[in-house]
Amino acid sequence: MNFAVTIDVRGVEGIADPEGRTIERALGSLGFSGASTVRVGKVITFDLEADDRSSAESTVREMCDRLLANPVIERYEITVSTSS
Amino acid sequence: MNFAVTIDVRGVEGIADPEGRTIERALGSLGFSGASTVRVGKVITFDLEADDRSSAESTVREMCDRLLANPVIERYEITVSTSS
Amino acid sequence: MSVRVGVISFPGSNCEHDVLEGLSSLGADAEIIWHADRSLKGADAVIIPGGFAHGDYLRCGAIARFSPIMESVTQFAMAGGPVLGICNGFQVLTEAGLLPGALMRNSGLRFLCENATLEVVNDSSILTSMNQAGDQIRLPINHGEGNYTCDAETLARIEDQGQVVLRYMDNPNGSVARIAGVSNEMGNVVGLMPHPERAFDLLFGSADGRSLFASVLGAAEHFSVSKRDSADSVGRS
Amino acid sequence: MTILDISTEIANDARHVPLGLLDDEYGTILEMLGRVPSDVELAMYSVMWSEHCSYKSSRVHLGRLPTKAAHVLVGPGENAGVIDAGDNVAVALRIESHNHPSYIEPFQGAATGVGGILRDIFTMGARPIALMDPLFIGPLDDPHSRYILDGVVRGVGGYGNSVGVPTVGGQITFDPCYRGNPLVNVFCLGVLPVDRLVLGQASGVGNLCVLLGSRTGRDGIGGVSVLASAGFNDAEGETKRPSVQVGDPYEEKRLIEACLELLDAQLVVGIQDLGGAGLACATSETAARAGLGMDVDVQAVLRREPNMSAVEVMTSESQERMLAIIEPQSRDAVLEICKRWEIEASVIATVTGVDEEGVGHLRIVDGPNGAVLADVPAKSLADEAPLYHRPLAEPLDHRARLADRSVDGLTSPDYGEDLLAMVLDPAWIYSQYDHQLFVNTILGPGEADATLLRLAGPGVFTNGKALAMSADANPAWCAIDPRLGTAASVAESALNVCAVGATPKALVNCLNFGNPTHPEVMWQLSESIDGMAEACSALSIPVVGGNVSLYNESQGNDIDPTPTVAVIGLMDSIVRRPPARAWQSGDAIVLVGKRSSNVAGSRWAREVHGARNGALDPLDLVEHRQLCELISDLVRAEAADVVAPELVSGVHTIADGGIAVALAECSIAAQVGCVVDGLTDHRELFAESVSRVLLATARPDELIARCTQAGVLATVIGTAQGSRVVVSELLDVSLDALTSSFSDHIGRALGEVTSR
Ligand SMILES: Nc1ncnc2c1ncn2[C@@H]1O[C@H](COP(=O)(O)OP(=O)(O)O)[C@@H](O)[C@H]1O
Ligand SMILES: [Mg+2]
Repeated sequence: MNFAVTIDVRGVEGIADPEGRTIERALGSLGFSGASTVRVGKVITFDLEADDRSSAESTVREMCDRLLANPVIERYEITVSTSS
Repeated sequence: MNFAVTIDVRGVEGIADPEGRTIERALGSLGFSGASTVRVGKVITFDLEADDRSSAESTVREMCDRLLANPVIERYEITVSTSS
Repeated sequence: MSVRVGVISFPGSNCEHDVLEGLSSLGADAEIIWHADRSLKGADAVIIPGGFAHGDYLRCGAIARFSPIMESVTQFAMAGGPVLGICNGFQVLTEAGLLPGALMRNSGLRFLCENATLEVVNDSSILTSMNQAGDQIRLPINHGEGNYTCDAETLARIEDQGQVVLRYMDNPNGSVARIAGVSNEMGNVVGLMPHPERAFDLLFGSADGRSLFASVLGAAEHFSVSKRDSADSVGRS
Repeated sequence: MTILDISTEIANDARHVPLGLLDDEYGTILEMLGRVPSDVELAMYSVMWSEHCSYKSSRVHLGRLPTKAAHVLVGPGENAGVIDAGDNVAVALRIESHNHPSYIEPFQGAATGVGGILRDIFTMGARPIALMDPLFIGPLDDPHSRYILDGVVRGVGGYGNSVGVPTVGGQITFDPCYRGNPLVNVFCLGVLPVDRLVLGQASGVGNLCVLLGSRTGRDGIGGVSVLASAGFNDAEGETKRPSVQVGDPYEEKRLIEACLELLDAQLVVGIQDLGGAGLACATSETAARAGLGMDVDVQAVLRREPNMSAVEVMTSESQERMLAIIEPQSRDAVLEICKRWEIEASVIATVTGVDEEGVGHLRIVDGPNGAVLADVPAKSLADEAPLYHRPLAEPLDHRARLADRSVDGLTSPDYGEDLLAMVLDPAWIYSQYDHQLFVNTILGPGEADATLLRLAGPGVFTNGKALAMSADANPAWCAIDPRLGTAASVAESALNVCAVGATPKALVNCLNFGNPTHPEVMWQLSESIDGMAEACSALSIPVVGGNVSLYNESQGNDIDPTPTVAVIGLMDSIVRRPPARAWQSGDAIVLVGKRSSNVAGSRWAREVHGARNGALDPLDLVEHRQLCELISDLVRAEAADVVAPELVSGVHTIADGGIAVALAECSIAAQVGCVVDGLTDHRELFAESVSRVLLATARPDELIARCTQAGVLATVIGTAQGSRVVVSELLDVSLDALTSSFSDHIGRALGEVTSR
């Protein structure tokens, strides 16, 4: 079966996010008020061939742990859906 | 009202994504088979104070058009939800 | 009379002193202009130097293009004033819509600081008027996001109209059509990824940048004369 | 005063032990204060008395290093050493390690290492103009070591490039001993007009202390000691866990500009960077240096996160922060400059006087009229950490290993193959670093034995002076003989600086060693310092600063002793690029210096044969100095005089890899091969005895006469020519094969999988 995988990778809670802060300042000086706690993360998408959803999910989790996310400073969230 | 905003920024179709290609290769050599069309994007999240959802959405759209995405190389998708 | 050149500095810029030194060595009267100012102080040419304006956060040049000074730079460009963007300055100019295309991450995904050999494609731009088309020159490159890109239609158009100014001989960053520098339609705005100011003296490896800056100064002189003439004619009428 | 039962208090070890304080150390604190310390006090002692901040194991040895010379303006003890370069220009320099953070998170560890060393330089009033990054990593065939190298190089570049300070050199060593404990050392050099020099002193009672830069978060709390989860109850554990420090080069760039502007406007009395131990360190050190006290209001510290405790605020290691001491009337002007650079700033402390016993107190208060959370003598934190005379012991097998001459009998079936495996182009590393900013780089990384810069920076000019720098360490030599190995590393570094025509002026060191509770490690450290002292004295190079990194071990194995040294030198006038690592076809290749056939400690013995025994060649420092002066004179003449015909057309010092690698590197750089027939055997090809240089010349007779006149041995050993590197009877490889092995060495390995 073919699955569509989306992985959201974000900084762990409490870690500094200088890029987010800079964007927040820039939005402010462009006259957009009201935006706070801007944070920037990464999103990785791909198609995955797997036997079933649970094996797809466990494969993706392993990919994240070994390569796609850095547990020391990042956490990730996985979405696996059957491709249309 | 306070809204939680998520903006997914991805490369426009047809533009090379060398990072995605590199990840695809690395997954392959780590022994993960079956992943294809890997693409890497950016996700920007923040809290937004706005009168209502539709004004929140239009503000965010304007932020994207003016600053957060570059239409020459990127397209974006917005999710606005009421904060819990 | 020496021409005046404004060198724009954003928070995070870092090549402004190098550009200033190069210009001064050619006898220009050059001055650094802070991004939060609005006046170009009578400059006859504007250079946006390299560096990491606003930390290169979000996208290179994306935040800088909203600085107050950029309104004046845009007006100056519209009026035909010579504007040169080097490296980060090139990125700012594309983000500001003064030049076509965009600069993406190097195809090798690594920052690259090395010498590049370039071919002069168009020798009538404000940057290359003292060179001949086909000349090969050596300039340092120093960037992580110098991979020039644009859609097929734009590429055909800029090739057609002679807006490609410089090409890499070998393509270190994966740029479309090996493009290292482009100009706008009018030819008075030019952006390039390599650093001419780092090639001013053989002591540092190459002196090929001198003629490029000299060409910009020539354009500035020309612009300053035409400015004065039109001011005069306005005054007389 | 309450009666304090010290032994009962110590026995109740729930407080000091999790903070990494020993029972005796806690006892000293109790005695000193005559009472039980508060949480904030105890936390501050634990970080300030850590090995990292107090040098408690190494300080008794460091005093043996020579530190004085007429041109030394500031020696060890301040944030950076400073020397007078003439023309009213001074040079500030320092080197530091960021080893453990780089193992935990290579990118951020290396990035924040760069950020930290930059602050040490601009806190002296100097504009940083150059970085170097000596790296020591596990072997490239190990996926985790590849991951670390990749992350560290991206981290150094990511920070250095963006902050706008070029990384102009470094060094790379691969060895299995660094597999579980890589070393990331970072050197920085800055230039300043002599009268901008400032010190980290909080002088002037009533003066204000302004904290500038990033907000304070829970970054790297207790990073310098071992603050465990104690003090955090379980419910809070998740959110309060100290996090990895994240560097923000953009903040640092604005901080540099703002601080230099404050100094130029003479608005600052003293200034100090925040590094290890954060505010606890910056406040106590500046107060102690001035012999005064300080009242710090923790509430006034701007925070990134809510609900931070006073302990967290005082010990946080959030990056990109500086503490400026100013006169009260300068306050508005200071804040105005900060605003222009978009730097957040707040007044957090006031300088106070001394008590009736002449003691300045560091007091931490919770709000303007709030509770006093700490009140201790500032000097007790900054200067009165315990000093340890830790036991030393020469390893039992050391003498036997020196006496083992089995390396003399080693041979290989194909010396050409050995050479192909040994050549390695660090361009993969330095091409990811801006190494040209400020247009100062005359000889950059990979071009010569040392980096040669024009001595200038934005707003700082000299009369055509140039500055040379070289960072060197040879752990293989030091593993065999820490004393001689260290002396030889200093000698190599000095010779490198001379090989671009400069005269050595100062040295800074970064002493990376294993666990100091191992007597062998303390012996290595002590021997190494003696070797450094001998070489520096003999070569008249003052040590102006240093850093000690201990506990570099993994799974109980200490790293090889790795004393990194960086020597800088000056050249008075430069007109053209001096000859470097190259030659022209037809040139004679001259070996200058004593000949050697000793492969003990060589890369060849170690990498090809796994042999780690034998004794190094003795080092005659008087002869070495003669050689240094001769080479410097010869090269300087080439750089100074545009019209004179070239006598020397190529220079390369002989170090790791021996003559073999030196010949290969010159051939590759020139793309002209060589034919060498003046060597006795393969041992002479790979020996690494340090006092030797290869010169290329079109006029060998004249050159040899010059050497002989100077009392230095010189022999023609071959000719530059053709497209192969040929050493009679020993090897014959094509230049193409050599070039591709050289260029692809790291890149090919890094193309493979890296893995955490
Ligand atoms: N980690 C590094 N970062 C930057 N430059 C480096 C690094 N490692 C080596 N280099 C540069 O590469 C060149 C060769 O290094 P090395 O082989 O140690 O030289 P040598 O053996 O001649 O002392 C030097 O110019 C050095 O500065
Ligand atoms: Mg070396």
